[in-house]
Amino acid sequence: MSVNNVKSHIKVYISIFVALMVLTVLTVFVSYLELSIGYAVTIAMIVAVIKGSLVANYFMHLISEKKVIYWVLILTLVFFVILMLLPILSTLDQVSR
Amino acid sequence: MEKFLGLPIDASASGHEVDNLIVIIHYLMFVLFIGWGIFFMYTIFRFRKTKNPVADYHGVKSHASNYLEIMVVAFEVVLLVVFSIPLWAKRVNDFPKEKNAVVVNVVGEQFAWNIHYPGKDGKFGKQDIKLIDSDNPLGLNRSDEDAKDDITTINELYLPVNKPVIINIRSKDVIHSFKLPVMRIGQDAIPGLDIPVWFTPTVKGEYEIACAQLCGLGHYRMKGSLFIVTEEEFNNWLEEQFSNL
Amino acid sequence: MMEIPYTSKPHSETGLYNAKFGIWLFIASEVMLFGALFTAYILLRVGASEWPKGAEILNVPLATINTVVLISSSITMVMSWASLKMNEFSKYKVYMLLTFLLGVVFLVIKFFEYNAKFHHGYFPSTNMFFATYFTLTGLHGLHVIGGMIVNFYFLTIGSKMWNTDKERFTNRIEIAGLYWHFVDLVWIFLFPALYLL
Amino acid sequence: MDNHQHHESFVKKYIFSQDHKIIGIQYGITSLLFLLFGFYLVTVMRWQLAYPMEAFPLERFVYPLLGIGVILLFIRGLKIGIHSVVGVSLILLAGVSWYVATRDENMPNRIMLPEFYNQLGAMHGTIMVFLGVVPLAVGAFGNYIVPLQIGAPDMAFPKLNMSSYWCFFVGGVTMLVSFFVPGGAANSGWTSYPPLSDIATTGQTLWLLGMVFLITSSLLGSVNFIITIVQLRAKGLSFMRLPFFVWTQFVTSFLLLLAFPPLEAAGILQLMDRVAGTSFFLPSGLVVSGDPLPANIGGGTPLLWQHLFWFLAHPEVYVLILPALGIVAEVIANNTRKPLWGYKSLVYATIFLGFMSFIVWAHHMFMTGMGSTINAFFQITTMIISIPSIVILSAMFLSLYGGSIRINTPMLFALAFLPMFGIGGLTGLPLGLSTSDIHLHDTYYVIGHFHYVVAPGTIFALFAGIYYWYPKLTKRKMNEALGKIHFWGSFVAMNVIFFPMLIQGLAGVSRRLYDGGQTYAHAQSVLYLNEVMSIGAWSLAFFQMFFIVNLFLSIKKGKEVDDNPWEATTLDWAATTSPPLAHGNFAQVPEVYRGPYEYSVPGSDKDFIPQHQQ
Ligand code: HEA
Ligand code: HEA
Ligand code: CUA
Ligand SMILES: [Cu+2]
Repeated sequence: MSVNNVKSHIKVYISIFVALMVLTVLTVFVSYLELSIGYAVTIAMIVAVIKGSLVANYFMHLISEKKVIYWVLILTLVFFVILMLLPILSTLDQVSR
Repeated sequence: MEKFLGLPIDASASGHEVDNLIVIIHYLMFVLFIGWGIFFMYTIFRFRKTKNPVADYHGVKSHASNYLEIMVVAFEVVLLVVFSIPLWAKRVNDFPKEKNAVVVNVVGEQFAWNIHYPGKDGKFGKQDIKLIDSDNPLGLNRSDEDAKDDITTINELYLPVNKPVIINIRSKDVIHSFKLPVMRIGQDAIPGLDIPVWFTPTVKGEYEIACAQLCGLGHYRMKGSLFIVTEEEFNNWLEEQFSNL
Repeated sequence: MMEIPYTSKPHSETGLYNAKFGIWLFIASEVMLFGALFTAYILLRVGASEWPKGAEILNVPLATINTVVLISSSITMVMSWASLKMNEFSKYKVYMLLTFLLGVVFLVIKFFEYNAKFHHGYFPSTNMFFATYFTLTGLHGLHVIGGMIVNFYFLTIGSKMWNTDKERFTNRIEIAGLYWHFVDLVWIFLFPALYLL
Repeated sequence: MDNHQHHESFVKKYIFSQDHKIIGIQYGITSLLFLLFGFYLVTVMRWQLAYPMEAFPLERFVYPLLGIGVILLFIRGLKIGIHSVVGVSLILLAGVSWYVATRDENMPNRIMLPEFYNQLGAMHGTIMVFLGVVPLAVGAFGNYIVPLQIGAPDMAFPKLNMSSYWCFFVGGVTMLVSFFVPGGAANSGWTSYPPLSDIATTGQTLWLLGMVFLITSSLLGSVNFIITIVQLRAKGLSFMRLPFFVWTQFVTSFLLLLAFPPLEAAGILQLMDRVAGTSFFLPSGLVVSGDPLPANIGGGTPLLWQHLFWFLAHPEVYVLILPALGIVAEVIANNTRKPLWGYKSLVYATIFLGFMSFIVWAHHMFMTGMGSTINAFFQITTMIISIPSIVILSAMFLSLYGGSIRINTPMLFALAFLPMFGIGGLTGLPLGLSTSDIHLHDTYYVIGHFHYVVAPGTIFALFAGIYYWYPKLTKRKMNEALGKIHFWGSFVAMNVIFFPMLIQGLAGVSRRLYDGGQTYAHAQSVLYLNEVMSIGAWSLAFFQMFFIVNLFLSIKKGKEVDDNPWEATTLDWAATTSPPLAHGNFAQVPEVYRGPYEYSVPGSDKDFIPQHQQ
C-alpha cells in the first residue's frame, strides 16, 4: 500500500467512524420506541450486523482481504450457524409434556 | 443370534423391535469384520517380504472396494429408513391414549426412584417443593382434591401385564436415567423437564429399574424393582396401597 | 541453517504473512467462543418465564458512551497503523496512546457501572439476567484488558522494533489492531443484546 | 546468528525452549507420564470392579510405580537427563497415589468409597483424553514431525509453541493438584454433566480451571499448526504431495480450533455457576438432598451444557483418531514398500470426516428426550460419518495388497490397529442408530466401543509412531525383541480387557458402577468377566514395563543406525540428520520433486525415491 493509498483510506476510516456513530445513536433511539419485541430484535440485529460488517470490512480490511481468510471465515461461519441452530432446534423438538 | 449376543429377556411388546435392529446390525458388523479379516490375514501372509520380495507399485486395480462401500451405504440407509427412524418416531410420537393406559410419574432423586400413581381419579395431585420432607419425598399436597387418592412408593413400580403404560420421567436434583433393560426402555430423567415414555409389558415377573446415568456416589445402588402382574393383582395392590394411606 | 520464512513478507500463494493469518485464525476461534455464549443467551432467554428489558435495569446512557469510546478507540487504532504506513512514528505514538487511554476510559466506566449494580445489590447470582449480563460483559472486559496489555507493550518496549525492522513492526500493529477491532465488534453485538432488548 | 546457540543456557535450551523438537519431546515425556498415570488410576479402579469392597492392596499398586522411578533415577548414576526427569516424576506420582489412597475420605481401611471410585473414573477419562492422547498425538508427534515432513525450519511461531506447552503443563498440574483438595478431584465423569457437577466438591472447580488452560494450549497449538502447514511448506511440496500424516494433523488442527471454544464458553459458564452463584445449568425447583435450592437459583438448562460439551467432545474423538490414522499410514506405506492405495480418497475422506464431525454430536444425547426430527437428523449424520471412516480403513487395507511387507515392531502395531479400530468403529454403528442405542446407551457396550478405538486403536498407533520415529530422535533403534514382547502382550491383554465389555454391555450392564453391577440381576451372568478384565488390565500394565525399559535403555544401548534406517521417502528422513540439526532442521533448504510415497517405482534401482531427490 503506498502512502497516497493510505491517505485515501484515512478518509474512508473517518466516514466509517461517522456512520458507526450515527448507527449507534439510531439503535439506542429505536430502543426507546417501545416496539414489540419481534421488531425490536430485528431492527437491533440488523443495525448490529451493519455496524459489525463496517468494522470488519473497513477497520479490519476484510473487504480487500486474501482468499484464504475468506475460506477460513466462511468455514467458521458455517459452524457458527450450526452451533446456534442445532441446540435451539433440538430444544424446540424436545419430547416433553 | 439374540441368544448369542446375550441380550436380556424381552418382556415388552416393542422390545423385539429394538432387538431386531441390534441383531441385524450385528450381522452386518460380523460380515464386514470377517470379510475384511480374511482379506487382511490373506494379504499379510501372501505379501510378506519373504514371499513377495518386490512390491507392486500399483497394487489393487479393481474397484471392488467401491462397490462394497456402496453396499454398506445402502445397508445403512435401509437400517435408518426401515428400522431406526420409524421406530423412534413411534416411540416419541405414537403415544397410546391416556385413558387406555396406565399413567405413572417417576421422579428420580439421589438415589431413589419415586413412583407416583394418580389413584382412582386418574389425576395427579398438586405438588409443592415446600412440602418436601422425608415422609413426603414428592411434596404432594394431600389437601388437594386430586391428591387424596394418589399413591406413592419408593423404588417399587407395579404395572399390569398387557396394558400400555405411559411413564412421565422427571428428576428432583441431578440427571438420572430411567432404564428398564427387559423392556428395552431408557430415558434420561432431566431436572426441569418432564419426558414421557411408553411401552406395553407382556411377561409377568419381577425385574429391575436401573439408573443409567452417573448421578453421584450412590449411582451404583440406585436400583428399583419392577413388578409386572396381572391386571387383577395390580388393582388389588393399588387398593391395598390406598387403604394404607 | 534456515530462518523461519514469511515473518514479515507475504507468502506468494496465500498473500499473507504468518502473523496475519494467525490472528485471523485466532479470531475465528473467538467467533466460536462468543457464538457459544450467544447460543446460551438465546436458549436461556427463550426458555425464561420472564426476562427484564435491559434498559429498565441497566444504565443505557453509560453503555452508549462506552460504545462510542470503543468505536473511537478503533479509529485511533487504525490511525496508528496508518501513521506507521506513512512512516510517521510520532503520530503513531499519539494514536496508540489514545487507543490505550480510551481502553482505560472504557474500563473505568465499566467499573462505575458494575459498582452501581453491586451497590443496588445486583450480583451475578441475583437472577439469570444479571448472570448473563455479568458473564458476557465480564468476559468481554477481559478481552479488552488483554488487548490493552498488548497495546501498552507496543506503545513502550515493543516499539523499539521500529528502529530495527519497520515492516515487521507495522505488521505487528496491524494484527494488534485486528484483535482490537474484533473486541469492538463483539461489543457491537453485546450492547443491543444486553442493554437495549 | 551462528554462535548464539552455543551460549544458550540450560534453561533456555531444554526448559523454556522454542525449538519445536525440544518442545515435541517435552510434550512427549509429559503426556507419556500422564498416560501412565491415567492407566494407573484405572488399574486401581479395576481392583474395585473385580473384588468389590475388598481391602485394597496399596503396596502392590504403588511399589511398581516407585520401583520403576527409582531404577530410572539411578540407571545412569544420578546424571541429569530424560531418564532422571521421568524417574523423579514417577516417584512423585507414586507419592501422590500413596497419599491419596491413604486418605480416609477416599479409602478408609483400604476399602474404596464410591466417591473415590467416581474421582478415579472422571480423572481417568479426562487425563487419558486431554492430558495423554491429544498432547502425545498432536503436541509431541505433530510438533516434532510436521515441520520436518514439510521441510520447515521450525513451527511458524516458536514462542507461541512454547507457551502452548506451558499452558498444557499448568493445566495438567492443576488436574493433579485437584486430588489434594477437600473432597478430592472431580467426580462427575469426564463429561461433567450439570447439575451434578454444579453441586460437586471443589475438585470440579479445579477441573474447570485446568480445562481452561488445556483449551488455551490447544488453541495456540492449532493456530500454529495451520499456519506452519499452509505457509512453511518446502518448495515443490504442494498440498497433494503432503505425507498423509501432515494432512491428518492439518484437519485435526481445524477441529481443535473451532470445536474447543464452545467448551471453553461452557466451562466459563459452569465456573460462574460454581463460584459466582449463577445458575446457567440449574433449572428452577431443584431439591438437592431434601433441601430446595434458594429461589434465585434456577432458570437454567442442563442440556445446554451437553450441547456445548459434545460440540467439542465429538470432534475431539476424531482428534484422538486422525493423527493415529496418519501415523499408521506412514508406517504402512513404509513397510509395504509401496504407495498408499488411493491417497486422494484418503485426503478427501479425512477432510469430509473433519467437517461432518461437527454435526453429529447429539448422538451422545439420544436419551435426553429428542423429538423424531432432530433425532433422525443426528442418526443420519452419524451414519454418514461412518462412510469416510470406512473409506479410510479400506484404503489402508488395500494398501497392503501387493506389498512386500516387512514385519517389525512399528508395523506390528500399525497392522493390529486396523482390525482393532475396525471393531471399535463397527460397534459405533449400533450406538449411532438411536433405536438400538436405547438398550446400549450408557452401558459397557459404549465403554467397549470407544476403548477399542482409543486403546488398541490410537494407543497402538502411538506406539507404532514411537518405535518408528525413535531413530530420528536418537540415531538408534529400539530393541526388536523387547518390542515384540511388548506388542504381543499388549495385543492379547487389550482384547481380554475390552471384548468382555461388549458382552457385558449387550447384557445391559451400566457403566460407571462402583460395584461393577454386582447388585443387578441382569448382570449376574456376566459378572465373572469383571475379574477377567481386571487381570487383563494388570497384565497389560506388566507388559508396559518392557516398553519403558526399552525406551530408556535404547537411548544408549540401542543399535546405532544411519539417518534413514527405514529407507523412507518423506522429508523427515530424507533431508535431515538424526537427530535433526538444533536450529533450522535442515542443512540446506530442501526442495520437493514428487509425491510422498514413491516406493518400488518400476524401473528405479532402489525401492524408494525420496521426495527431495531430483
Ligand atoms: C477415537 C475415538 C472415537 C471414534 C473414532 C469413534 C467413532 C464412532 N463413534 Fe464413538 N465414542 C467415543 C469415541 C470414538 N468414537 C467415545 C469416547 C464415546 C463415549 C463418550 C462417553 O459417553 O463417555 C463414544 C460414544 C459414541 C456414541 C454414544 C453412545 C452412547 O452414549 O449411547 C455413539 C453413538 O452414535 C458413537 C458412534 C460412533 C460412530 C458411528 C463412529 C464412527 O466414526 C465409526 C466409523 C468406523 C467404522 C464403521 C469402521 C470401519 C472399518 C471397517 C469396515 C473395517 C473393519 C474390519 C476389519 C479390520 C477386519 N460413539
Ligand atoms: C484416550 C482415552 C482413553 C484411553 C487410552 C483409555 C484406556 C484404558 N481405559 Fe478408559 N476411559 C476413557 C478413556 C480412555 N481410556 C474415558 C473417557 C472413560 C469414561 C470416563 C467416565 O465414565 O467419565 C473411560 C472409562 C474406563 C472404564 C470404565 C469405568 C466405569 O465406567 O466405571 C474402564 C474400566 O475398565 C477403563 C479402562 C481402561 C483401560 C484398562 C485402559 C488401557 O487401555 C490403558 C492402556 C494404557 C497404556 C497402555 C499406557 C501406555 C503408556 C505407557 C506405557 C507410558 C510409558 C511411560 C513413560 C515412558 C514415562 N476406562
Ligand atoms: Cu441416579 Cu445414577
Ligand atoms: Cu460421538
